[in-house]
Amino acid sequence: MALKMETRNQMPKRIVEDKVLRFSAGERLSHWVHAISFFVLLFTGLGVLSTSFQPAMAIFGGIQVAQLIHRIAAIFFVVVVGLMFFVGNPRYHWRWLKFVFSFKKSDWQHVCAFPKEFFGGHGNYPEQEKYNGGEKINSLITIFGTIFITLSGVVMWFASSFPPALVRWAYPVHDLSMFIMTAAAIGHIYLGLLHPDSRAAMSGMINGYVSTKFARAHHREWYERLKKEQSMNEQKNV
Amino acid sequence: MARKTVLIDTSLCTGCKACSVACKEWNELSAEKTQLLTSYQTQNAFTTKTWTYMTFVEKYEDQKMNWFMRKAQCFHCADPACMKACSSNAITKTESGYVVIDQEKCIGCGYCVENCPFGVPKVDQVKKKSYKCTGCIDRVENNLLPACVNTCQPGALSFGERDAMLTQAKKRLAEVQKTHPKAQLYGEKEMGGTTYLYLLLDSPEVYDLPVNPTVPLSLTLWKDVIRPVGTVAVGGAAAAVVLGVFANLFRGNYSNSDNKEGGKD
Amino acid sequence: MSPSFGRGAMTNSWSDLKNAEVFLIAGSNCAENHPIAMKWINRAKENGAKIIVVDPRFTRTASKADIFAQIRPGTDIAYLGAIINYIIEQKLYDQKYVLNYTNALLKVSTDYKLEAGLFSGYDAKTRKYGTASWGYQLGPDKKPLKAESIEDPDSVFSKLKAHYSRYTFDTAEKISGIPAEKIKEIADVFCKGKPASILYALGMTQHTTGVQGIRAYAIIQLLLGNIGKAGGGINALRGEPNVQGSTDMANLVSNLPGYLPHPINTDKTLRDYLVRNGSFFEKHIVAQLKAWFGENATKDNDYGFSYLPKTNPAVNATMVKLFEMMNKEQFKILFNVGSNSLVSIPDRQLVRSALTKLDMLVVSDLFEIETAQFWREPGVNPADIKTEVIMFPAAFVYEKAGSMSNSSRWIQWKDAALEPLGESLPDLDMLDHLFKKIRKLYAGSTDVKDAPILKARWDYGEHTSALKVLQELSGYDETTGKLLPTIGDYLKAPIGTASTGCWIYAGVTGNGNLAARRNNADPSGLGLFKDWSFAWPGNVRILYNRASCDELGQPVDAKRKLIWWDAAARVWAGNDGGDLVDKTKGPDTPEGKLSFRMNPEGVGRLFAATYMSGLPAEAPADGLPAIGIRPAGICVDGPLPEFYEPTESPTTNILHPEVSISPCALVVSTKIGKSDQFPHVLTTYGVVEHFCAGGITRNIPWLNEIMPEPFAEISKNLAAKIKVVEGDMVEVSSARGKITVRALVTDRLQSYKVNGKDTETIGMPWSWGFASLSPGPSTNEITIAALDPGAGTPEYKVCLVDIRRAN
Amino acid sequence: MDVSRRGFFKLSGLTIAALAAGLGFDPAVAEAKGYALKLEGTKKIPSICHFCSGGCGMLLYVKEGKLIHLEGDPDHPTNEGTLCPKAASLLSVANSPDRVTKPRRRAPGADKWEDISWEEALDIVAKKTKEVRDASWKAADQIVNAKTGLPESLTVNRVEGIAFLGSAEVDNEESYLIKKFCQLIGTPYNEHQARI
Repeated sequence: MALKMETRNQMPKRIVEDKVLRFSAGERLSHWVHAISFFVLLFTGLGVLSTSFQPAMAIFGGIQVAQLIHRIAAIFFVVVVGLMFFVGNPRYHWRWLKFVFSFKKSDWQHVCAFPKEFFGGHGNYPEQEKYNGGEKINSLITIFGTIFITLSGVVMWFASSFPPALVRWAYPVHDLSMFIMTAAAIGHIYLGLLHPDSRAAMSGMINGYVSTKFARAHHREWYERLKKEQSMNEQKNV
Repeated sequence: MARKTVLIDTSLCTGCKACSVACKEWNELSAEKTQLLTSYQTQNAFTTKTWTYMTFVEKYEDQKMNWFMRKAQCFHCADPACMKACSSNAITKTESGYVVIDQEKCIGCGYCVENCPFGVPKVDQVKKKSYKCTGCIDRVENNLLPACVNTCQPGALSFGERDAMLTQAKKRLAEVQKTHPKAQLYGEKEMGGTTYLYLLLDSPEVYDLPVNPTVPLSLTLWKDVIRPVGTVAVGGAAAAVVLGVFANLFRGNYSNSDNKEGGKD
Repeated sequence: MSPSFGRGAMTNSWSDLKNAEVFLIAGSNCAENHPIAMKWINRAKENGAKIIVVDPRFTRTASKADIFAQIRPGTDIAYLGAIINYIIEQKLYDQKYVLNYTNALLKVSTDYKLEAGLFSGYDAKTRKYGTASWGYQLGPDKKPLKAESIEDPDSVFSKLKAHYSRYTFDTAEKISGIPAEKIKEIADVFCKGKPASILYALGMTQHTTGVQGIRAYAIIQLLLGNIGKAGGGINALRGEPNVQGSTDMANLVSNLPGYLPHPINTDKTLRDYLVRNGSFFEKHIVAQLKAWFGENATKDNDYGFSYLPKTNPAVNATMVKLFEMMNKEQFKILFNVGSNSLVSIPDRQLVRSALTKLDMLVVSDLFEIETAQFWREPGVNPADIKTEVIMFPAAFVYEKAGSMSNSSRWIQWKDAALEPLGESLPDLDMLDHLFKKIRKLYAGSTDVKDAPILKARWDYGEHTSALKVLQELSGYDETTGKLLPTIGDYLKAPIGTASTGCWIYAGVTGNGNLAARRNNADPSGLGLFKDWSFAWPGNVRILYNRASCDELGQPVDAKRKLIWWDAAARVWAGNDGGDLVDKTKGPDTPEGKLSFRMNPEGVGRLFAATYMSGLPAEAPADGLPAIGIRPAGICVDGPLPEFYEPTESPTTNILHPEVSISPCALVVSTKIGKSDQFPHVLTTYGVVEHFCAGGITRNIPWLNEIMPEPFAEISKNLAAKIKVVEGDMVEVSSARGKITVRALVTDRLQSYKVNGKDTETIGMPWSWGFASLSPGPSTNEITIAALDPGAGTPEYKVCLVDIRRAN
Repeated sequence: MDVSRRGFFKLSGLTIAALAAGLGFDPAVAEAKGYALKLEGTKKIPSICHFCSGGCGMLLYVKEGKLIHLEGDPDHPTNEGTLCPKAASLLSVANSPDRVTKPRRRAPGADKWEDISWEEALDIVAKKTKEVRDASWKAADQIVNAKTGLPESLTVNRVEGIAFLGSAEVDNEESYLIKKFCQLIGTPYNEHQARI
């Protein structure tokens, strides 16, 4: 389906002057809805994680309101992001999935170099496509984390409709997903906001474009491919 | 107050259900709409307003009829899964052996509901509070018998110090086994030894009770493994970030203006 | 029981049940209907007592039994007869007891016989017996002749033996459906345990042969020597909270308070009354007349005996018959205080129809019971019903002061704990106000018929005082106006100088309110509690306890000593009050020998003979009929219990097919079913969660929650036959009607064989009606109104029905 | 140590009494101060159960005229503090919204009740009683003497048109007054459910 849509739609121009379009509007919407609702979920969920957070629930108007918000946010967290795979211009989402699930040797090499990069060093790894190994890992965590946290959440929400044994297992699954996603989110934020080398990627999630400089430096394989595709298209149009 | 025990001697129970009425009366719980389910049973699950009810099992074997009656209520486990599952430290265990929900603290998350191996606590979805048998802790702590024990006419319920009750239970068991060889105690060891101890006339399955009730593995995994490990993982991530910021500062990466656009050609 | 022992009450007490070694619980489902009994039965059980339960169903009581036998409803006398036969054949009886404390040796009239199911003296036209031939052979002193030994063919014992020789275990099995070896097992276990207690309730009485069933119990217990002893006895578990008291107070057409016979139309004078009933009653009826008419009752006016209404003995006006009379428009007003006949009377169409024939129905109750709103029962058009209904709001038990007498004959006083709710008032106040209003309406009348109203003593204070009423029962010295201190003082007072509203309650408030005593000490450990409230008669806790001693007045059972003759002090001493005429008359005197002093013979009656004691050898010189002392209580349907089939029966009587059902049974229902159309046996009962007609309990949400609806219990065989699974609705029909209820399919009822034929019993509780918070169909829609000829108790326990799946 | 029921209660009675009098300070209660007993400040009044013929003792805890709680009387020798389900539910009768609390009348042919005053209700019943009594008075039974075979008139002074169903659920004093009332107005037709 995704491929069909892609052929039907006109490809926008990806490289414009010194900028490269990395994320479509739909992708950015998904990301931010997911991100914001994740944090809303996280904070509203803290009340049941530990009593030490319970006083803080006053921010939301008490723990019962927090739990209500938690459920409303959960709908956004799942439904809005899920919908983006089907409405508007969904091909980017499907392409993203395709990328994420095609984990190659070069991705491994990036992952191996990642710790060094993380702490400001420079690792040795081959050129990367649109998503590097680390980003793919982050995406995988997000995808599977979302699936597990959602499924377990549904079971917990409608506990009385499920066998108790299943509900019992939903609690640790929900918690485990939350811990992993939270840890990943912390790293993700660091890389997006605080990491001197990679924070330039942030603009891609804001207006969609990253500098060609960044694209060349971090995702050269992707950049080169785009350049090639674009010039072929231009020739065709001419 | 030393560990207390309520002995439920089902060989003496007549299934009159006075215990459930006395419970409702003392705890001011309203009646619910019911219908006959099977035998003389009208309730088969705990609710926020039904903390104890009577179960009836009919067993006809070798031309001999057995009609087993059992009062169901919270067992008040020595090793209570609900307490372990509770998100709000609302469930505590008293020295006397009672597992009690503090309604002030309870937020109705329902974790206790699903983790109890006996399906005891229930959450009121409007009040957002979890309810179950309190063991009449208010009465017991004020030197009164629990309402159910107090009212029991056939003498199937008795209350006392744990040792004394165990001795009594074993004495009765020896007697009862003469006519019911499968009779056994339930709650002596189960869940660390429950405050409500049964003398059953047959095996627990016949009464629809779990044979080896345990704290669910999922709960142990959750509370004893995932929680600490997860907390450490999140903490670790945060620490790594702090470390990363410092490392980059130390390396002077932030002052390198080249990096502003993320390139390093 | 009264024809056997002289009194009709539970012989022992609740707390005494713990003393028993074995129980026969048959005709009582005490775990349901008398839950407190289980406390004491279980206590005995924990001490090793054996429990035998015989019931048409495996009940909650049966679940605690060591031996359970499923019986076809209404066939008790068959298996009990077999047990009597076994006791006699195997010589399991207590020889000394039988000789000393029963009428075993007395010679029965040679006219007495039983032929083809009929005793001598039967009049087929009136369906009644003439009882003359059931008497003793009397000596010249008008006293019964005593045989040398029980082998004498004329002796009661020989008659008993001959009578029950027909009742073999096999015959009993064919009739009752209980396997012969099971009956033998019951007999063996029951006879072995000493003391042995029998518990019965409505399961025994609610038959056309109810009184005779209890007689069979009495015979067994007298043979085994279990009467008068701690842990023994026949414990009639009375139904309602104050049924003992309301019977003591004679809310019955046949009596006046204190079991005085009601005057009948041939009692023109007090003397006629005494000729008929014996001089024993003289003191008591005069005391009652003094209580009712005070100074207007004098020797000169026969103590106001003419003020009392006289009944027509040809008219049977017992409860169900009363509704039959009402339906024939005899009554214009019915007062209905604290009962719910529209639910509780069998074949309730009769009640429904009868109530419409009234001008006025006056109801006093807590809730709007079915009877109070019969005019708007579903399916009834109120406009068609011209009966005016007045309903008074009654106060509840703890909203009023007063006393109630429990089954142990304990008269227990309670103060009012709460104000009556809203405008409700105790029935006592209602009656007081009403009587005063009526008296005002008759003020100034000189009509002879109005004299009883105007001459009555009626003063219970401005605010009706229950204590003042109890004091009237307790009795006054009419010469001083002071309360009589004790029953002894009453008995000593010359006739006409003392008053008491109910002589068996004499002295209850004489020395303070004894009914309010709360000393629960029990030094003997036998559960007697002598200083808790007050038990009639004379605070005796275990009736006929003289029989617990041997001829020398010493306790037979060293572990359970009730009373004994203290030879040194020359007085009967003991843990219990002695059930004796005079505590100073030792075992060597005639009075000191009497174990059953309320019987004219002074002993227990195996054979319920016709007899009046104390008749003079010579007729009185003045030509008037002689006055005896005390007549024997008789059973109108025979001196020995004989098995008869229930009115609606799935089979015929194999003992005497030509007289299959009781020849004296009073059949009120007009529609009688046959077994080809209605093949199954229905038995009805109560459940622990509800009380009687449910007027109160169906308005208590907590009870509706634990027993929300009526049901029909059927065996798995029957369920399979009519293709019903548990929870389905079934329609149960009889010749009189049909109702639809939920089916409970259970192993607690099993199919059984009767005279070789497969038979099914269906069980249904009866406590529901169309009103209340938990309405449901009334089982009495389908039951039969057929009455015991003596007691007037309907045969709720057996009728024939059909059952099918409801659509 | 197993505390026997009665001992247990005596102990507790003392404790409560001590507390109520402000004399004692029970360490058990102090430890459990979260578990205040709702019976504080109530008056304890013994009574008798109104269901079967057991005659079990009940204790009523009354506060400001309202029944707060009810349980078995531990001092009562028959039930020693225990109660069956029916007795244990009796709190709800005292406070039931379904009780009839005013006299009411249903006129002939009417399809509903109307509330009336006690005075009115008593007047209606008294007048009707007199009317029926006067109309259905039977001075004598006419019978045939069984011995002589001759007709005979026997004075009976009986009211034929009034029947009174008493109850085994009212107090002795009430049962007695019912009987006395019936006999004085002249009706022997007084029965009750002991018969059935």
